[in-house]
Amino acid sequence: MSGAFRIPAAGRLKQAKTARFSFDGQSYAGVEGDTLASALLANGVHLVGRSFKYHRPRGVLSAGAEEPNALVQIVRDDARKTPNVRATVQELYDGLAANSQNRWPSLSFDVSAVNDLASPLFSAGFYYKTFMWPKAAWKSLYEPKIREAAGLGISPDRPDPDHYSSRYAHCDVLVLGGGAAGIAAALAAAETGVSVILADEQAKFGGSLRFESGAMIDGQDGFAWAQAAVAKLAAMGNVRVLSRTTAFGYYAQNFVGLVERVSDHLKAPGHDLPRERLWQVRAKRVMLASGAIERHMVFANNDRPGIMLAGAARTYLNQYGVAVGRNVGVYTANDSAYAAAIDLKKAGVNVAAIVDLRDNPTGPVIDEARALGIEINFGRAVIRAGGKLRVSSMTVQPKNGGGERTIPVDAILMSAGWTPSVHLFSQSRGKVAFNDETKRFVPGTYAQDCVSVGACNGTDGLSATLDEAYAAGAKAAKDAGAKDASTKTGKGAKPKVDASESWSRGMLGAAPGAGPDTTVKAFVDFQNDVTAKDIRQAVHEGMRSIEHVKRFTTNGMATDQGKTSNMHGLAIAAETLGKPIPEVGLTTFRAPYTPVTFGAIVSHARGPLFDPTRKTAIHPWAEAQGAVFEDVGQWKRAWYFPKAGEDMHKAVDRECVAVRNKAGLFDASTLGKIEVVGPDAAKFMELLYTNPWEKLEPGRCRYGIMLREDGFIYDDGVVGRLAPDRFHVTTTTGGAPRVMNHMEDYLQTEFPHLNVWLTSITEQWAVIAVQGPKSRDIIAPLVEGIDMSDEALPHMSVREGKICGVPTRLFRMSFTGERGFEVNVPADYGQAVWEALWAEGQKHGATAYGTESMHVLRAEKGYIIVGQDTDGTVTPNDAGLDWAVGKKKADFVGIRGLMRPDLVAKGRKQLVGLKTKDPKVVLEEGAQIVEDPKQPIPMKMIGHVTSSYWSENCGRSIALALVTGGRDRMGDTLYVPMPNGVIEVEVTGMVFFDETGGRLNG
Amino acid sequence: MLLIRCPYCEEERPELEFRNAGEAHIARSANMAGESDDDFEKFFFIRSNPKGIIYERWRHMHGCARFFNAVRDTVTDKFVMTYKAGEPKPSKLPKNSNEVVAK
Amino acid sequence: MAKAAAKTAATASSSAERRPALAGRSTSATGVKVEVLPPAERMSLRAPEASLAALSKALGVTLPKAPKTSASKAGRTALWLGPDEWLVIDEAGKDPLADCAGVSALHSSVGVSHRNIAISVAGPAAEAAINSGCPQDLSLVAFPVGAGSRTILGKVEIVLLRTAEDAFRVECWRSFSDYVFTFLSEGARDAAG
Amino acid sequence: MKKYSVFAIAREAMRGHKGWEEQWSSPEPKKEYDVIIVGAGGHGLATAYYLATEHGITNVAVLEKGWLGGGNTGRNTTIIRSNYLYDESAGIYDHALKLWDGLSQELNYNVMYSARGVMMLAHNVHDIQVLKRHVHANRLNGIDNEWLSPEQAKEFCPPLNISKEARYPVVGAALQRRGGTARHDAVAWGYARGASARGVHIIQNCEVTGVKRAANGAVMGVETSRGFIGAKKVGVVAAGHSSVIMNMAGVRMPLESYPLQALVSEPVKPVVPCVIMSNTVHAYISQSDKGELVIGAGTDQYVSYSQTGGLHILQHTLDAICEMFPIFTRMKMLRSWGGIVDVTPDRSPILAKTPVPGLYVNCGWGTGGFKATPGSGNVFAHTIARDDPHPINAPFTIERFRTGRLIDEAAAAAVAH
Repeated sequence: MSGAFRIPAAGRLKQAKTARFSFDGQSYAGVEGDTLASALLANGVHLVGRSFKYHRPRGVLSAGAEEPNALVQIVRDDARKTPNVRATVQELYDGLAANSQNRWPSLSFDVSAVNDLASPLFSAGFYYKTFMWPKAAWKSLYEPKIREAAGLGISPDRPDPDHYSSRYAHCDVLVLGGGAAGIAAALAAAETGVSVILADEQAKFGGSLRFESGAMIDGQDGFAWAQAAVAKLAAMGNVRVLSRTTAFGYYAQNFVGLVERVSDHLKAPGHDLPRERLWQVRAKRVMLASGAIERHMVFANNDRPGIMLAGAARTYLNQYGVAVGRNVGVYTANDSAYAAAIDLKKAGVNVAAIVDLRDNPTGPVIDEARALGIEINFGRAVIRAGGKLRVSSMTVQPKNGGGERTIPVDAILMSAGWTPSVHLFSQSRGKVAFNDETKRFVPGTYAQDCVSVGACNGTDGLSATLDEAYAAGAKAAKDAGAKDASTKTGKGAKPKVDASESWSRGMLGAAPGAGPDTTVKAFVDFQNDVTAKDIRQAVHEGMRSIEHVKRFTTNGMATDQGKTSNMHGLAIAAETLGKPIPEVGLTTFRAPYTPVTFGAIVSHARGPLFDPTRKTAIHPWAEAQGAVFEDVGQWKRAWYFPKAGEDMHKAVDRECVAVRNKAGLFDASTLGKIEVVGPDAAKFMELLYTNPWEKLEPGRCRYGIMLREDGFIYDDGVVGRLAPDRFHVTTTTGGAPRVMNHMEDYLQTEFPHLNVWLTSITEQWAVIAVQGPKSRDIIAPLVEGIDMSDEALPHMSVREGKICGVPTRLFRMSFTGERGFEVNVPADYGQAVWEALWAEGQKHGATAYGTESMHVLRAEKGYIIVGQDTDGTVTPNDAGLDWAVGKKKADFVGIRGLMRPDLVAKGRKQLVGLKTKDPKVVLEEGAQIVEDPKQPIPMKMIGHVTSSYWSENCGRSIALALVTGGRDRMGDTLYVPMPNGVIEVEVTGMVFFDETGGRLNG
Repeated sequence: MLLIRCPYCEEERPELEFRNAGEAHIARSANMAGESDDDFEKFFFIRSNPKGIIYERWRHMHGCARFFNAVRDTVTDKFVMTYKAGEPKPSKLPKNSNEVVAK
Repeated sequence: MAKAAAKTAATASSSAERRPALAGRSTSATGVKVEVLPPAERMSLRAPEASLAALSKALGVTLPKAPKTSASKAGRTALWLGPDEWLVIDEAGKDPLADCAGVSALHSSVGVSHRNIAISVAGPAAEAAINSGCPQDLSLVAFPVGAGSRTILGKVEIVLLRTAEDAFRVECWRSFSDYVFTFLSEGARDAAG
Repeated sequence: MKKYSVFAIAREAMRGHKGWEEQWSSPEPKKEYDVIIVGAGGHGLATAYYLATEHGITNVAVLEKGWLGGGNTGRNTTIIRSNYLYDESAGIYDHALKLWDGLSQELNYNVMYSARGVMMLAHNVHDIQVLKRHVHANRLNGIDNEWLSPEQAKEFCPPLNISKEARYPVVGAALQRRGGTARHDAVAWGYARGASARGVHIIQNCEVTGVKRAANGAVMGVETSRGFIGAKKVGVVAAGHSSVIMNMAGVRMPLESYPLQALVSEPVKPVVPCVIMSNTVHAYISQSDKGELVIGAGTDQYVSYSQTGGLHILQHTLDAICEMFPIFTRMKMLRSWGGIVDVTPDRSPILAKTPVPGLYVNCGWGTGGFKATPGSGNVFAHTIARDDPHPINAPFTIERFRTGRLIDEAAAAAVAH
């Protein structure tokens, strides 16, 4: 048995298997194909949640994505707890466990429901007017209490073991919504042969055909027709059918984001299945067939569990075979609720009465209801509902006042009319237009290549809908490039409507009994507890824009984003302002249409795919040696190579000493490398770097500085001239991509007349720096075809030849101040050549060193690191590199920027060395420098420490700093105030080791 | 994500392949060193930032790698046209463009 | 001292071992196999229109001039990457760089054999696997056999070449290969589902 | 202006909340005002408020093309902090922070300034260098900012992932405890109420279409969708539209306007106790009093006034959020939106007199203007009232781009080496 309220003869789940589930620990039976909501209702459970502010008991309002009340926490296991799941959307599976939210200690007895009693105090925006005294209490008392009370579900507290996937797709026609309109549109488009994607948020296609028992298409029941038509579409090679797939965002140029719920409905999803799949579809034409959403009636206590939308009750009956009560009342302002009453009555449910606001409506459904013996009350209003945890009665009164009559009921079905779902249309930047006759906003002006069909377009009736959708589908296909739509119709034919239902109209705003003269709680927005009087109050307080009303009352800002409440709120505001609805205007519809998991949006970009981890060819060797790595941009670089028992400082001290006394090997592969080739290569280099290049001889190298046009240092690196028309340029590791882009920009757009081309060769070459007095001895035995003598290969030169039998570009250069080389070899040979050099190095006492030692060694020599010793506000002169600026050059990028008044003014910050008075004290990088340490705060800071290290080679600490007028302060004493005392420093030159530079040839 | 027609690839490609490169038709002076401070400020800092039609540069970074120019409406983000680098600023825009024409 | 080192050493050993990234890695899912391809010779070629005839002749393959196309002959493929840019891939072990060395017509040829690695994605679900992270339209109409293009996969740049209706060659830079392989593996798993 | 208090609420509760007066009036525009402020966002309304309260200038109109507070004020992620590097920036942001503390009482409007702490994460050695430079500079400027170990960071924000296995592990953090958030709408409404009560006219649905200048070049007033309105002083505080208005006066600006997106999750019980920012993985997150995770995304790459942006921008943001907080993949994005931010070349604002007599501009706040609202309005009011900048905003001139005296906070964060 799957619930006492299951009607054996009704619904489409008759043969379905039983599925056990639990709610708040209580076990129930449902059937496969149920939603959690239908299964709960089948078991007579209406109380499923508590509202946000007043903690009022709430039941199921709807049967779809618009649900504001029935939000639950689904718990698959400890790591898979999902908050705020709409029970009306969650499909049942055997073993599903759900808990109610936002209540304590239990759903039926919630302590915070005291808020409801105090609700007169908690009027709209009350928090803006209080909690201000005493001042400190906001942070310590009020806010923590408010935060505790707020929120709905509970965030997961463990990493999510599920995975999510994504897919880009392109199609000619994308149809959003798989009701009658969407299916007809897809059929018409697909028959022309163009590519079609049809998506619907439900597990089953059909939209309102799921509950419209009166629809007959092509001789069969409407729902059956929908299933057959979708099966036919799915079998076509040019069509992709996506169920459980919600289009959540409509972006520029027909780019639509959809989420497919792949496995949340499965008892035990396979490991390979993603939980959800993000579809990002670019369509030539988009067809919006998103239907309409029923509105509730706004009357006192309209939120009591058991009160729901009439269409929802009908869906529960006709799709799921569930009666939402045994003795139901109906409150309506349009025809559609009659159909619900009729279906329920025919299924054996007692319909206590229909209360219709309208005075004397006529029509077949009314006649039929009357014929079935249902009591109908025209011109009357339900002025209040009775009951608390479940509705127990409805009190009826003539709408213009008069005697009250209370009718016992256990459910109320209500319908104020249907609101076209223009969300996606509006997201596409289309402008809606208000139809005064039907009181609906419908698509007006289109901004993209899309078209709306069916109920979302304000089209009423199945016949008209199918006509419109089928024609529009064919046209969309034609517009998207179908050969000739008319000749292809032989394949299929427009679906023929044999029987249909039709309704429109209804009412907006508060119903009689909840008008301006009352103080009843007639809810407009259920989840956020916004009542009609809250909206009126907002207007009285000067909120004249609907956006202000929305923000002040929070109407429409709950997890349902106002799908049922926006139009009512607008109507009440308009009435209070005394303005027509379109003048007050609609609030903006924003993506997403329904909430989308972060996981789906992130999809693959988690863990190893969050961001690429770049490793050099030599990385495996360093890893095997126990190197510690640091992140530099996306690269992992060997930071230091600790031996057993060494901490970072000991390892670095050892590495630094070894390099200066013997030799060291360093993996410099991450440095950016660009090959500049062409007859105008030197001319181009002249323009992009501050230095002169024309006269650099092939085989020689030069340290180059690149500026931005504003004159500030952008990048630097050693450049080797391989041939008159070929340069091998190196850049900083982090700068490689932007330097390449910068160079391409100038080459393509400012200097396109130059015959030169740029190729990134960063990853072509692994680079092994061999530095130290023994460096040549280590390399030489492995090299072929290169004269390694100082005469033939002086400092700052480059040769091509072979090493270990493979090609090399061998640079004689140094970033340590020692005799040094950088061995470039094709990347796949990098590790083998490194190993060969390492083996050779072992004969000479060489060490491997990492980036930290590299930093120390270069700082001992006063070599700068762009991005550390410079920060985007430093000129070559500031950095002491004026010598690298070609004074005779007529042009280079940055030449004019350098001349600006502030860049040539006195008192700029200049890079200098600092020595602490106590040589053992190592300054902190980023520490600030002052002249007078005794001044009060705020102090006048004149610079900061950019680089600072313990130098084992110097036997003391060393530092570089940017200091105002630094070069005029040589020998001065300055101060670095730290939290635990002031450090005295002396301003010095930037070279701390081997000032004459003799060791370059040592 | 925008869809951008690359004039070199001769087709529309997803924005992820492109990088915007700022306002177009701001020529770098042939005599850069001789520019005044005001001219340099105009060249490097001042931008039209139009609400309406913008002439801008893009690079098909992860496609053909070419820089090119585009005309786009900054209110709707719709492209009016794209054209190759070095081609003159169009004196007339195609008919489908917004009437908000740049000064 | 200088003298001692001046002479080229005789100990220069035989060729260093080549260790390509990801060598031998492959993964299969229903309908698609992702596999790292063996090393190949590669060259980035840049040239103006006027030089194309001479370069085509030297390379033995006609450099394509239409966007998003490629030309193949005898194990050598030239992909149009831009209006003056081609990626030449030789899987037959012949170095295109050497073939261009003697061409006097204006051009830039730069060896990038080790810069890239190639991954094959093959099977009926190959297109879907790549579309897990590539935003281009890869339908046969838009991206036919022989089509080649630089594009995006997830957060990195790739060069994509369709070698058959259900087979692609994905090229990426060496240090991105682990990311690309992992991405394609995830894409393949999902495309199979 | 009737005072708000818990007693007022109790009194109103007795009569169905029908006795509240309008928070601000909606008058018809007069022909002329002493000062016109273009733009009724937080900065513009604060300017009007301080003109009235500190300078006795109440014959002021604030013109707004839409609804007040509807621009970036109502669209931002409400992060408040003052731990900027340069003295100039620290000066103005800390001036603002001091005003935030006490603003609710000053305005008699609960703006919910919540000093829950702003924590900026370091993920590598370079980040440490940059953030420590900030910490030290802030300390000597008298601005609180302290260095935390990863463990201390996690203690302050328990859901933070500090695993060393993360792609970019957290290696430290800088925490400004006085930093936090405030309720954005309340800031606009509180200032509007305060200004309106003192006689300022807030005129909504009134779009400025031209700036009228006299023969001598001085400002005479503005053309609007509701006719010409005269004033000898006009302050432009139009955020993303500032350059559009300035162009009307013939002043070309060093500004570009970009889409900036943000999003919130569905509300959940308290889980993120502070504000977390990471420049390296590009993510900003806090949790609102309502329980929504409030997440700031990056800008799109192109100039746009569309107030929309690409899905891929949100993807990159959520990638980063889920990298820092792997527990959040099952959370859901509830709402996303876009604003238009005006960005200067050095990412610092312009808050100054202009070459046009009587015309003042307050713009270029980029992605971080909300935090400056009280301070910005306060010194801009001074600048307009005295026709002379306050010492705090004196460095934020237009001319700095010509001379090169930039206040380059972005450059100071530099780039990886």
